[in-house]
Amino acid sequence: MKKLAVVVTTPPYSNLSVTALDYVETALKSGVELVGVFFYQDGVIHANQQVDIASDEFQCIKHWQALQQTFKLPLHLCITAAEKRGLSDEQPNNIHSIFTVSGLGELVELVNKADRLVQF
Amino acid sequence: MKKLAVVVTTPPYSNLSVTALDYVETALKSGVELVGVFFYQDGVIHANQQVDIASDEFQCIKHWQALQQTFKLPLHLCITAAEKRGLSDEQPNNIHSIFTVSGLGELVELVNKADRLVQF
Amino acid sequence: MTTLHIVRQSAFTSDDFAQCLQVLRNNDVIVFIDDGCYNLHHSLINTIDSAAEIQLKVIEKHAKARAVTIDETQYSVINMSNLVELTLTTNRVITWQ
Amino acid sequence: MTTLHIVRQSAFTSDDFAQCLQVLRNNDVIVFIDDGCYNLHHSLINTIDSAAEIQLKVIEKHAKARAVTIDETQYSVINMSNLVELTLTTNRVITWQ
Amino acid sequence: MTQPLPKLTAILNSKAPYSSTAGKDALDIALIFGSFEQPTSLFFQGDGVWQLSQGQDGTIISVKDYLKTFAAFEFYDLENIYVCQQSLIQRGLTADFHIEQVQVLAQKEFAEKLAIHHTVLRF
Amino acid sequence: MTQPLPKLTAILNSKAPYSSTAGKDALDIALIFGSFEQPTSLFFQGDGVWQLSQGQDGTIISVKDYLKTFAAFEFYDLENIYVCQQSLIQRGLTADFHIEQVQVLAQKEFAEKLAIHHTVLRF
Repeated sequence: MKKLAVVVTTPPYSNLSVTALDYVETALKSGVELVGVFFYQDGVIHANQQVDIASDEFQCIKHWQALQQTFKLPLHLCITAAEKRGLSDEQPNNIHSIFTVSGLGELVELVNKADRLVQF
Repeated sequence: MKKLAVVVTTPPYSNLSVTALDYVETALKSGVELVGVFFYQDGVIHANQQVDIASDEFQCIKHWQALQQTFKLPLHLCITAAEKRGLSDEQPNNIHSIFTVSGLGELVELVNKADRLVQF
Repeated sequence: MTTLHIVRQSAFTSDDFAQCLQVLRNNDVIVFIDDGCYNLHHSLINTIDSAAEIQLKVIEKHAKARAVTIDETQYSVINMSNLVELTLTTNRVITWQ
Repeated sequence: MTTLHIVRQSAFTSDDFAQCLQVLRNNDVIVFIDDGCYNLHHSLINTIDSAAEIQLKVIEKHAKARAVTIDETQYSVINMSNLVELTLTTNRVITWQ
Repeated sequence: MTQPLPKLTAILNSKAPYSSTAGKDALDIALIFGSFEQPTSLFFQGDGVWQLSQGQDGTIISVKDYLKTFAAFEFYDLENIYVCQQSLIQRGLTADFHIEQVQVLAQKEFAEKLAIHHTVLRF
Repeated sequence: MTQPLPKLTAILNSKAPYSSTAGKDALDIALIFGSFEQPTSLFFQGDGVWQLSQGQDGTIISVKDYLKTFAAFEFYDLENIYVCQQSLIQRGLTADFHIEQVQVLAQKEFAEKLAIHHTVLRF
């Protein structure tokens, strides 16, 4: 069975990120192995714990959390991109706990582990 | 003398924001009255205290701080746009102290006070 | 050896789709998703060489949400599961966004 | 009653400059700044009616940083102070970005 | 000294809905300006004209559909709604909108209407 | 079972420098892939070709000039650098680049070269 890796570059307040989530969820539910999701560029804003999307709008992060827990899906956060956008893994740490703080070396790993990489 | 208002919609890690700053600084230094700067859309990321731009890159926020202090320049932060992007004026408050937390009503004020509004 | 091209932006606003067309090869697959759905009626579509046997597909709900009509003689209508399958059955993916 | 058009994006990538040209009126001023400097040699420039007496200006350092050459018979070279002045001497500003 | 006339504000919409926050950000400004009784006009050009298309349904793609709020324009005295005819034609669209009182203007009229406004914000 | 060949990665650059982080983000990936000895090629298309123009100087507009780092490509074994000829022609640019060993490819060759890569990241 082929393995997938996904890169997310769009922010949580864009519907483009809903599409990325939809793709990942559909892949997982149909039994495809996902070696990991790498959050880069504005995608890193997903990991900011203080992001407050109006309660009647789509809550991206809750859906990522459910996927992470149900499927043990690794969610990698590029820390360099994150720091530029106000996220920090030092005190006060504001990175959501479902994310693994990573560097671009992790993207090399994902590319090597996966048969296909899809960028969103 | 005519009065100016400025809207900033671009994030601190874009050179487009350096242009906005350059424009504001040039206006102030030539004696033009600036009634205020309104940070909207991705412009609000400027106000995130935890933004960490590499020390050898342009430090937008230090320059805004200098202008705010030297010229008593009001820097308004649209809180609705800010909350979507992980800023919060509740504890833990992560908004830089040089910004005034505002709503879109403030933009109405600026439009009325200013003879010209320039969007960046 | 085919490439899956995922087109996400309107060609009326940006030149991403035009760039996609520059690297298109025989038997490649194009899937229009998100704002890429606005391209279904763009004139650039007509520049695709019919001899190249390019497959043109669109995610139905993305077009429907935008009230973009789909000419099913020209485009095949797919869902997200089909896109996942296409990712695995083609040889590489390029996202134009 | 003139409008100052501040053009910040490349017309090769996006249609902002094309939209600007749609609303251009006689005696308006266009200033190319940031990635708008890439438009100095874009063919859309030639679609501007010379009878409309449009002023075309460019911020010198923005073009220079990008290694974009300026034909000074066609464009007047300005600095940021000039842009501030133009903001005050025209009647409104539209930023195309 | 006479009281200055209220300043006319134009909000120029250039982005399609959904993929960016631009349309919603522009709408929020329009409603605030309306509620402060500031005379405000809405312009739709380029891919911004998609915001007016009849038959859209963002809920299919999990968007809380801000376009429905356009129905409140009249309540907020936002009665000047202009769309660029050329942008419609380029996209093969007809004047079939999900709100009333949209005025389709040819390029020259669209430009002239925009130029009576004092402040222009573009999203 | 034989050891699989190392996967070829292509990084496709489509944005001009400075206004967005895209060029720098792509460069960071290229250098990391290079340092991990992953065979990686760089492609420049559309406004991405501006990244290669000779004579640019970001310091004039307060940019820390990441383009200078392109000189390190050879050190990182990033030796496959391709630029789309049609994109150059559209912009009136000649093959005058600030780094060596850039290969200008006609449209068909550019497409074919891209298609030998296993993974394509586009910025």
